Formats: sequence, C-alpha cells, structure tokens
Amino acid sequence: MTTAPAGGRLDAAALRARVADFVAAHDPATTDQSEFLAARFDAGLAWVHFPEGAGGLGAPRALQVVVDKEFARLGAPVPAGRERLVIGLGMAAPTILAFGTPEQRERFLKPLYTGEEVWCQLFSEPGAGSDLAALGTRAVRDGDAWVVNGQKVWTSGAHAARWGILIARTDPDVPKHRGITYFVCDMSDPGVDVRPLRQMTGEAEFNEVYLTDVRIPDAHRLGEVGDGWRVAQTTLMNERVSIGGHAEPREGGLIGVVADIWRDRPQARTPGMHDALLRLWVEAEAARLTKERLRQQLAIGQPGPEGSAAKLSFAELNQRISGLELELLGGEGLTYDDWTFRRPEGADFRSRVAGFHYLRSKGNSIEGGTSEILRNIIAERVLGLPGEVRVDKDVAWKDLPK
Amino acid sequence: MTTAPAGGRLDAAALRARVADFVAAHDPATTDQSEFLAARFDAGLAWVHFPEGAGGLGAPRALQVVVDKEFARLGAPVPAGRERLVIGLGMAAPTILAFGTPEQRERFLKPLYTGEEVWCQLFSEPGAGSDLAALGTRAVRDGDAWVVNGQKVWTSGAHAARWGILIARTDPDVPKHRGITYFVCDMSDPGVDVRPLRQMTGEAEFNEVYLTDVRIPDAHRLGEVGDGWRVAQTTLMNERVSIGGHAEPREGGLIGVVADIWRDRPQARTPGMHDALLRLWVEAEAARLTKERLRQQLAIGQPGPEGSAAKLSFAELNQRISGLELELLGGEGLTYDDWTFRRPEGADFRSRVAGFHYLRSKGNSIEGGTSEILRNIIAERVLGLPGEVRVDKDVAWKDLPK
Amino acid sequence: MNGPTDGKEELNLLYTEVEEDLRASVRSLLADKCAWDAVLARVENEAGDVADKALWRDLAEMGVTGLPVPEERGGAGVTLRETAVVAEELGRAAAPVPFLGSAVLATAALLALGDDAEAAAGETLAALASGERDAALVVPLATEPDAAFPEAVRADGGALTGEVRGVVDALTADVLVVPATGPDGPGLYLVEAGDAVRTPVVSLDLTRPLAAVELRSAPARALAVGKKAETAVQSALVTGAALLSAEQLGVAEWALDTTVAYLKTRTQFGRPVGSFQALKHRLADLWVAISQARAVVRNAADAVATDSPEAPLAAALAQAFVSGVAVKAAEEAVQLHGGIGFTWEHPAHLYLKRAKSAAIALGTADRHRLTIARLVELPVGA
Amino acid sequence: MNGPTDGKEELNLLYTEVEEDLRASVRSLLADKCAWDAVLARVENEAGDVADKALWRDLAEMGVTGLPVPEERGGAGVTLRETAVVAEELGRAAAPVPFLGSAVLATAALLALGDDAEAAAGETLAALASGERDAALVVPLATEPDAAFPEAVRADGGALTGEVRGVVDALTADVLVVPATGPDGPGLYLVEAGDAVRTPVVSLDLTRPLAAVELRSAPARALAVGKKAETAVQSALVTGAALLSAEQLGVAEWALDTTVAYLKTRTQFGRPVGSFQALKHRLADLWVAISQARAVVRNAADAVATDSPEAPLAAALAQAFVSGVAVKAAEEAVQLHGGIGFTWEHPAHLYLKRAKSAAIALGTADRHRLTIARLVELPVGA
Repeated sequence: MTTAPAGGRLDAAALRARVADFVAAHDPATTDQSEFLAARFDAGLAWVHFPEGAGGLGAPRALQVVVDKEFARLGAPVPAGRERLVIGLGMAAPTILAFGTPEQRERFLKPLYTGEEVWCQLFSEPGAGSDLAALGTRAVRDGDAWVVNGQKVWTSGAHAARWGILIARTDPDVPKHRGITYFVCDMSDPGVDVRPLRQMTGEAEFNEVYLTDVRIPDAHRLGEVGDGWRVAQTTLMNERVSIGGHAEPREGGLIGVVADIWRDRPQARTPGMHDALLRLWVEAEAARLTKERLRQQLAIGQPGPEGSAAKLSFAELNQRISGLELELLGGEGLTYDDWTFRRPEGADFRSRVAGFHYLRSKGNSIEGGTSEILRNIIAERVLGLPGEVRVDKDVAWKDLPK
Repeated sequence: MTTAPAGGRLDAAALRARVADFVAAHDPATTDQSEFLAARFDAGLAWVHFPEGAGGLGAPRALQVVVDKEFARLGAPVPAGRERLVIGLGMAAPTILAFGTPEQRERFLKPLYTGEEVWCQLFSEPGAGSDLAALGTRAVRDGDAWVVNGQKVWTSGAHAARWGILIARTDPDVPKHRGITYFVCDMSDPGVDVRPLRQMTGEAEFNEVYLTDVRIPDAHRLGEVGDGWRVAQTTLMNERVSIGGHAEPREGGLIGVVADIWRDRPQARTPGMHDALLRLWVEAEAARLTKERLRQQLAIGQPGPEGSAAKLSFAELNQRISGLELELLGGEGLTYDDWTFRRPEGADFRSRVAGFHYLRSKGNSIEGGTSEILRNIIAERVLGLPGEVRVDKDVAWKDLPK
Repeated sequence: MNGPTDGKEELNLLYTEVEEDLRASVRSLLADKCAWDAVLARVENEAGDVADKALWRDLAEMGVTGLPVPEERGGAGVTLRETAVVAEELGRAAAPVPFLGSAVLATAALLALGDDAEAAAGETLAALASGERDAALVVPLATEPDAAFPEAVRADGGALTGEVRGVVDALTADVLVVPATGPDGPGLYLVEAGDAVRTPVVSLDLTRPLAAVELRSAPARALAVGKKAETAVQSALVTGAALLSAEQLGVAEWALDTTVAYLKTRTQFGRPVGSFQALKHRLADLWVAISQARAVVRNAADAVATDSPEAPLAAALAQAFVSGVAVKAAEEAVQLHGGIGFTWEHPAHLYLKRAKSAAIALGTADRHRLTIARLVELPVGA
Repeated sequence: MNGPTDGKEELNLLYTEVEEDLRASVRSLLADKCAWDAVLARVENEAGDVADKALWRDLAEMGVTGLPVPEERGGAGVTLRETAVVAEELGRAAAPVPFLGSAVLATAALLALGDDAEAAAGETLAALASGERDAALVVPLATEPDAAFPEAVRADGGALTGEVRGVVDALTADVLVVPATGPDGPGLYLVEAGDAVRTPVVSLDLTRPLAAVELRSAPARALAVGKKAETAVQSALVTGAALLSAEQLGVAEWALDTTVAYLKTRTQFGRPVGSFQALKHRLADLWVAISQARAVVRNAADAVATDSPEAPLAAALAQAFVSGVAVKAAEEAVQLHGGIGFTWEHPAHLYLKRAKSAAIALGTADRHRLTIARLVELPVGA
C-alpha cells in the first residue's frame, strides 16, 4: 500500500498517493456512490484547488486532472449522469467559493458535489438577451429577506433543480451594471413556477421560470448588494473555460457521423459533396487540435482566450456539418424522427436523426453567449480593438429604452 | 429617306427618325469622328435627356438607349477609346448639367462630349478614405479666385486630363459636410503636380495629385460655396448607376476565362476544383442575370438600389474567380508576366496573366466606394436599418480627430 | 413586355402589372387565411391533418390551380411566370397547401403530354386546373430532373405494383400520376388515390406533408409510354425545380423582412440591435443575394413558361443558387432573433424547415451543379 | 514536454522554452536585417538579385540551416519542430532567403536517405547544415507530396538530361538534388549547379525566386535508386508541406497584427476604424482561424519531427487548412488597409503574393484534401 506523504508539497506524485490511499480506504466496487463522493469531498479530492474544508486541498488547479485520471485508473471514474450537475459543479461552485460566506460554503458545496442537490442558472431574461445586464427581474428588500418578481428564460434543469443562482435588480436608479445583486434561489419556494419552453426540435430542454413574490433570505445573497454583475462574471468565466481533461478522438464529434454515412452509402456520393465533406473534415480536425492545444495550455495554467474561440467554431461547425448531413441523406433528410413535445432525458446526439442534429445545432450559436457576443469579446479583449460607442453606460436602468 | 416629325412628342419612333435624318446628313463612313460627334451634340443626340443646347432634347432618359442602338444599327457605333472619357461623360457632365451656370455648360459640355477635353476626378485624399467628407484640401478665397492647397489620390487619367472636378474645404469651422465647395480645376495650372501611383500589380493606373497654390477662378465653382458635399452626391450617384445599354453574354467576364482554362486543360481537373468552379459559375451567372434585370429596370425608369449590389458582387466575384484561376493553373500560377513599372494603355484583362487578374481585382472592392461602405448604404438606405451612432456630425471639421 | 425596346423580343426579368396584381390578391388572401400562428396550430393538430383544404379551395377559386393550363384545356391560359409569382407568395406564407405536388408537378407532367394525349390525361388536367381534384406525381420528392427514369414501380398489364417513399402531397391527392416501368419500357399512368396505400411520413418540413405510396396491383390507366413518358417526367421535374425556386425566394424574403423588422425594434445595450454594423453588413449581403435570387428565379420561370431549350439550365441554375440563399436567409433569421428564434412559438423554424427541405427537394445544389456542368460543357473528369 | 502528465508521452502542441528562445533570436535578427522596406527595395533591384545572401549567412551562423540534422551528421541535432518556428518567423518577415529550397526540401531529401547513404549525400548534408553550401530540390514548386515520381529528367549513365520549370531557390544553389528516371527506375542524383542552365522565372511571389533548370547531359552522382529515391522525394515534399504551413502561419500572423495595429490608429467618421463592429467581427473570425492554424501547424511540425506515420496526414491537413487562412488574412489586410493597402509602397502586397503562391506551392488545398480522403478512407467515387 502506498502511503501519502504527511504534509509536504502537493505535487502530482503526492496527489496520486493520496488518491491511492483514499481508494484503498473506500473500495469503489463496494462503496455506495454518494458515500464515496461525500468521502472524496471530505478528503479534499473533489476540487484540489479549492481550500481545505471546501472539497479541496489548496493545490494548483492544474493538478485536478492528475487526480481525476488517477481515480479513473484505480477504478473510480466519474460516475454517469453528472451532466445534470454541470451548472452546480461548473458555475455555482466556483462562484460560491469566490464570494460565499463560510456558512454558504458549508451549506451548499458538499451536496452540490455529491449530486444530492441539483442547481440551475436564473440569469437570462426574454427582454435582456445578449444584453444580460439589462435584466428587469426585481428584488426588493423586506426585513431580513428579499422579495423577487420577474421572469427568467433558457433555464435548463430548472424542473429538477433544488437551487438556482439568480441575478436580480435591486436598484433601478443607477446604471444597469451597478444595480444588480446575486442570490441563491430556493427552487421549492411556492412563488417559483417552472414551465417547459419548447424548442424548434419539438422538445423542451429548457424552461421559463416565473418568479412571483419569491422570498430569499438575505443569508442567501452572494456578494455585496449591487455587486451582482461582478459576481456573475465569475460564474460566466467558468462557463466558458469548461474544457474536458481528456483529448477528443479524431472524428469524435458530428463529423464522424457524417463520415460514416459517406463510407456506408456509395450511392449518395457526388464530387461536390465529397469536397464539401472534406472541407468540413479538415475544419473539424483543426478545431479538435485547437481544443487539444487549449487543453494543454490549461494544464500548465495558461488558459488562453481560445475558450471563446472554441465555442464559436464548435457552433458554426456543428451547423454546417449537420446541414451537409441532411443533404447527403437526400430523401431521408426530408424526414424527422419525432416532433412530440417532450422533455429529453440524455443529450446523446447519435441517437437522433440528422434533422435533429441540424435544428439543435442552431441553438449552439445562441446559448451560453451568442456568436456575435463572442466575436465582440475576441475583438475587444484579445485583439484590443476599441469598444462600440456606448450609449447605455451612464444612464439609470429605469431610463433605458426597453 | 425618313423624315423626322417637326416637333411633336419625343417618343422612341421620333428619336429613331431623328437619328436616321442625322446619319443621312453626316455619313459616318466619310465624316471625321470629332466633327461627327460635335454635330451629334449640336443635334441634341448626345444625351437626349439633357436640355436643348446642352447636347440633348429634353427627352426621357430611358430613350438614350434607343438612340445609341439606332446609331449603331446605322453604322455609327460608339467610337473606340471612349473609356478615357468615362469620368467626363459619366460624372462631370451630369454634375455640370445639374449645378453649372449657362456659361459653364456652354464652355465645358461640348468638348467633353467630343473627347477633345479629358476629365479627371479630384475627390479622394490619403487622410480621408471612405470618410470622403473629412477631406483636408483647402481652398481660400482671394479676390475673384480661390487658392487651393492639398493632396488628392486615386486619380485615374490625371496625367492626360484637361480638367478635374475637385472638392475642397472652404470653411474648417463648421461640421465637415458643410464646409466643402465644388470646383472645376484646370489641370494645366502650374501648381498641379501629377505623380503616378504604383499599385501592387506593378503598374500605375492612378495618380497622386499635389495641389500647391493652384488658382481657380470663382467662375469655375460649381454650386454654392459650402454646398460642395451635395453637389458631389450628384457626381457619385452617377458613378454607381453606370450600367451599359446591352446585355452581357454568358461567360462574358472573368468566369469565361477560367471556364475555358478548365475546358482546355483536362490534366488540371480535380473534383474539388470542379465544384469550386461550378459554384463560381453559378454565382457569376446569377450576377449577370441580376445586372440584366437592373438594366431592364433602368430602361423603364425604375433604377433600383441594385447598382450598389452589382458593384459589391462584381468585386467579390472577380476576386474569388481570379483566386481560383491561379490555383487551377498550378505551377503556371506561381509566375507573373511583368512587374515593370509602367502606365497601362487599355484595360483588357484578357491580355494579362492570372496573377494580374488576381491582384488587380483586389482594387475592385476599394475603388469607387469600398465594399464596406456599399454594405452600409444597402443596410441603411435600402433596408432602413438605423445608422451608426455618429460622433462627427456636429463637430467643426478642425476639431475632428485626424 | 415592359419598357422601350428596339423591336427584338428579349427575356423579361421584371414582373408585369398582371403579375403584380395577382401577387397582391394572393398575398391578401394569405394574410387573411394563413397567418403563421394558424399554420403552427395546424401542424400541431393530433390528426396529422396538415394540408389546409379550405385555403386551397379559396386559392383554386382565385384560379391559381389553372394558371399554366391553356384555356382550351380547362385552365386560365396564363403562364408559369404567373404560377411562379403565386409560388413566391406561398413560400412567403409557408402555406400548407398541395401546390407543389398538384398544381406544379402533376399538372406539368400532364401538360407535357401535349394536346394529343389520352383522353384521361385531358380530363384529369381539366379537373386539376379547376381545383375539382388534386393530384400527386409519385416520385420521391428528392428526385432531381437529371435522375434516371424511376424504376420503383412495375407496370404489368393494367396494374401497378411497387412502393415510393417521400411523395409530396400524396395524402390529399384524389388521383396519382405514376411513372412506372413495364414490358414496354417507361410509362406514365393514372391511379385513383383510393386504390393506393398511402402512409404519412414524419417530415422535416412541418408544412409539407410527405407520404409513402404503396401500389399492390393497383388498377391504372396508361397515359404514355416510352420516350414521351420520360420526357413528361423530366419536364415535370424541371418545371418543379424552377417553381420551387420561386417558393424558396418567398421564404428568403419572409426571413429577411421579418428579421429586419425585428432588429429595428429590438433594443440591446441601449440601441436598436439593427444599428450594430456587423449585423447590418450580414443583412446587406443577404439582401444582395436575394436580389440575385430574384433575377435567377425570374429567368427560370420565363424559361419554363416559354418552354425554352434553356429551361433545364435555367432551372438547374435556380436550384443551385436559390436553395442556398433561402437556407442562409432562414438560418440568419433564427440566429438574429436570438433565443426567441430558436423556440417553437416563433415562426422562424417553420421557414428554416421549409428552406432546408426545399434545398433537398428535386435535387440538392451539388447535383444541380453537375447538371449545369453537363449542359455548359464543364466536365468533371479528365 | 510541458505541464503535468501521467507519464504517457503525448503530442505536444505548445511551444517549448527552447523554441520560444529560438523565435526571439530569429525575430530580432529579422527586425534588424529584414525590414519590409529593405525587402521591397531588394525585389525592385534591376539585377533581379532577390535572395538576401548576407541575411542568409547570418541565419546560417545562428544555426537555422542545421536544426533538423543530427549532430553526428554535421547539424544542430534539434528537430523539425524548431525549424518550423524559424519558418514562422521567416514567413512573418517575408524574408527572401533560400530556406524552403535548401534548408527544408533539399535537406529533408538528403536526411531521408538515412545514415547509410552514399558518402556524397553525407558530405552535402553537412555542407548544407553548416551553411557552407546551398542546395535546391529540382522539382516544380507546385508538386504535391502525392504526385507520381517526376519524369521530366532522364538519367543515362552518369548524366542527366531534361528541363524542370518553377524550381524554388535554384538560382542561389551551389548544388542540385535531382530526381530523375533512368533504366533502373527512379533515382536521386546530385548535380553541381554550375553544370546546369538556370533561367530566372518572373514569379508571382516577389520574395521567392523561381528558376527553370535545364540539364544537358549534366554530370551527376547517384545517391539512391528505386524505392529509396521515391521515399526520399516524397518525404521531402511531406516535410516541405508541413514547414511551408508554418511559414504561412507567420504570414497570417503578420497580416492580422499589422491590420489590427493600423485600425487602432486610423480614424474615419471621427472614430478609430477598428471600432466598427463589422470589421471587428471579421478580425475576430480571422483570429479564431489563425489560432486553429497554429494548432494544425504544431501538429504537422511535431509529426514530421518525430517521423510519425501520421506525418503525411498531418502535412496534408496543414496545407489544406493553413493555405486558406494565410490567403484570407493577407486579403483582409489589403482590404482593411483601404487604398494604401493596394499600393506598391505598402508591404501588404508582398504578403498577399507570398500567401497566394504558398497556397499553390507543394499542392493546392483541394489536392491535399484528396490526400486526406485517401488516408482516412473517404473515397471520392461510388
């Protein structure tokens, strides 16, 4: 049995030893999964870069991938079904870590990590769109609580969520970025009404969430009153850097589906389709290598702005590849599998038809930051080009055109 | 012999009769060309929509094409070499007609039409670019004349021109659009220094024109002092609607050159090149039909905004077609015919190599209004989308950032 | 013909006054009877009863079913140019009516048989022209004009057997025009719809119902055999390609107009979204492409209307060019509407689905480019 | 290898510290000795003496000619990864030096012959590595790696006869590496440059001189025959394709950087031109493409450096992707500089010409896509 060095520098070797010790003490084959995860949290092996007591060990962020790989090697890979936790793990947790009180960390992080409590994100509004800071959901102070009214949209998982990270306007008399406050919203509050939002695919992956006199205790505020925009930046930054720890295989994405159609159906081939397919194959492979290069940069702690670029090209590629897929299928591309209004379970695109790929991919350039906003970000933050002439910076929110 | 109806309605038949009478009286086979054109001007058959005495008959503009066709049918087609008159005929003449005094019409229009006097355009400046109204060439009143100093650029034909249409700043203390005045500049003035401007093709089609204490009599001012921007709009509008009177044949442009290369060189063919060529063939044919449709609209007096669109797509198509041409030629595309610094005579693209087509076409999206400006025009004037936030409308020219 | 000419007949790429009047009537009817929320409600109905028969009757009463049919054969004796204008308007409304299958494809196949065709052809044509009956041409909707004569259905004596998937407007047809191959080679046949088994297919384009048509020794009347049958089918597909491009133009126009209107009112960052230059330039490019599509569509409509030898080229050009423009326009409409454009409750998806399906219907653009290559002698291989 | 790993060797797509140091040295030298106005003056000189031999000597002294050559064979014993970094910088400066012909193509051909090659190969390789001599690989620059073994030159006894057009860096070469076909099949030969007739060709890329090479019974030393000669030529072309993509990356980077810098200072309509959103979005897209090109180029450089079996795919991918990016970047640079970018006096055209020529050199993108199709089993025909 390996023995972890007591104290000392937390390098890759030390962490591997800790994982080995942990796995020895909690046999993944026989330990209940929630229990295993809870223990892993307590051992600081959830997020090694978080502080001790908050699921981590205060180690460098880059070492998390070492820990994950070691767990996988020792027979405790990431359990299935954690996609539903992506908002909690990827967005709520880092924000709670950065802005939460000790009580908030204590209350929220562990059940978030074990999957006992699912989180959702209550940011977008129909009236705000890309101009997120223009949001109109109001939170009014009432004693030691806040009363919230408004409407949120594009909330995935809201119907299954226990908590929601919420931004709301607490002061309409100051410019829009300055009058926002960040809360944790209890989704079981009777004032929370979650309604499915049907997409062009026929399904409802997302929800509209109507908030009517929802009471949020002030203790569930994250960060200062009026500082919600800054808090939300931490959330959003973490959304965009979510790149997996493992290299993606060649033809791993939608391009592989279309390449296989090409290989399987000689009768569908035309010279024009061939060149179109190859152009997309080249671009998909370039995007894959770019993502791999970004992963290598992140692993040595040099996150580049390529995260926005990766999302941008992923969306465009998916749209073009699925467009070609439909045309390659010809008559079959004129059909669809199922328009029934339902809530999807998983998100495995391979189980759906080309028409679904095509339609669903249209959302890729809208959700999580439109392609237009990402281009602005690249132009201004990466290339340093001057911003737009702004007419809304110094105007009180209530006086802006709606 | 046909006899033209004395007076009466100037319809197509009446004009054809006049042309027949004119040709009967001035045999194109034996009459000197300048003499023929001078007589045609005097007969009002130069531009039938101009007033009598100014080369026209006050007929509808749409009938000019009838006159031109009838002259051609009777053996007096448009003489060769009139390309060098394009600025005089297409831009100066309508402006002089719209804003000139009777004396100015009398002095300038006839030699302009006969080709005795060549014109050039002194609008663009290095410091202004697309923001033409920001021009800095100064004209200062001195008695009954103006003293002009500044630098113009992209002046085609300046070295051969007798006159230049010039816009200059006469009042720097008002916003930029309001302090401009329009002049006719005598290119033989000793203060006019014309220097060839070499392009990336190796040639110098254009010139830089340095103006040093050039004296322009006030009698050569077109329009009111300070009204030059409005006068210039007439000039520029006429630049963009220059569409020929005849339908263009299929494969008449650069696409025909590339299609012939394809037909002549089976060894150059790949499936990818084939599809690329066909895509461009389709787009070129669409552009040709669009231009033909525009020609038909103009013929019934409904000029559409498609003029800007035609220029935009012409530029982009030329660039893409010539790019393909080079790639299709492979090794031959790595070579060039001649880098010698010289002034081109004609503008026959068929006499030059693919590399020239490729390089020269880069100018198509810059000269005569950049593609970016044309897109702005379409978005704002055709689609009615709101203009940019303007920061330069109400600022005195002298206070603008340079 | 508009405008001054020197007497020579020229291709007219403009809309005539008659055409503009017809457009106004159709548009007004559709505004009244075919608003997008009604269309959406219709495609959602549980019975799967997508085609709007009442609207189709109204259109027939306006005469749109008989436009290209000569008066002596029971039609309005106008031309396919006018039919193309109707197609533009139906595209603009994403109207769920059996126009393409009945008034275009089946009608064109019957028309192509000529005046001296079997009596059954004439009777059916007159019934289609008057709107009394509807028909469908039994080929997969994805068939391109250059395709070989279909062999999925076998003719044996007076009966047809076979299955054809993806037939447009077959569900609402009273009669089926069926290409089939028999001992005498290619033939074109009429089958009463009730004698066929028609199974609805879940189609990507919600507003254009498709069906699988199964024939089991279905009694059939022969209309033509041999070359004449081949020509009729090809002519129908060429006409279909030309007219479909007009519909695609209507889809593109709806997408651009709706997006421009939305961006003028939608505010972000304190400004109308339509004032952001990147979007303005994209919309300008789209407008340019649509202007070009209009010329290409008019060219194709004129070519099929005059039965020009250039019709196959003009139709292939139209499909090769306009398919992409319509898809691009619909895709931009979704993207530039932002989140709302991705929802079921906004009409953008109806047009996106129609645009993308139309890009496959009657052959994808790459196949039309191959047709062009053949016609203008730009061979693919060495 | 950078960063934490779990021990398994992984493809490294980043730049190592050694590579960044090398880049800094080369960039500094080029900034000093190869400013664009000097390059422009050089290409204009009447003698047609384009190659900058002094600069090339300086680079050789820095060791760039010997990077991929093992120490025991007279080189620096680094790898083609480092050579690729040099290529990026030379592209960024549009440097007129015989890098591609001598340090890449000819060197790679000789290296591919292996340690047990003829002595003449070893001697020449050492001379190239030290910068003492320059060489050229006598094939048309447009040849793609998948091309059949060249047959333009015939070997007969110890003499070569034939003509090859468009040979890069032949004018400045001391020795020529010549693929030729003889009675024994394909072979690779060495010819002293003085024994060949070399005629300059007017090249589209002003900074990359080409020549026609004519051999009239020129005395030659055989280096390899048969499969080994074929492999050496193909290996040289694959290496060339990979390294050329690095140069193209440098061209693209120059174009983007220069354009962004210009648009920050150029004012129109009272605002910096770089604040107009349509231009910002185009530049953002270009930046994304260049980021991707960087990953693709690193992948190709790594593959040829490690002589990976994936090298032909990686090189074809690099040419198929990066050619277009470099051309697009140079074209955008011209367009977004406006009129000044179209003049001879602005360096943009030097890069445009280099980018477009590089897109043809060693095979156009469509040919590289066909190579990819072959390698990943996506066949073109039915």
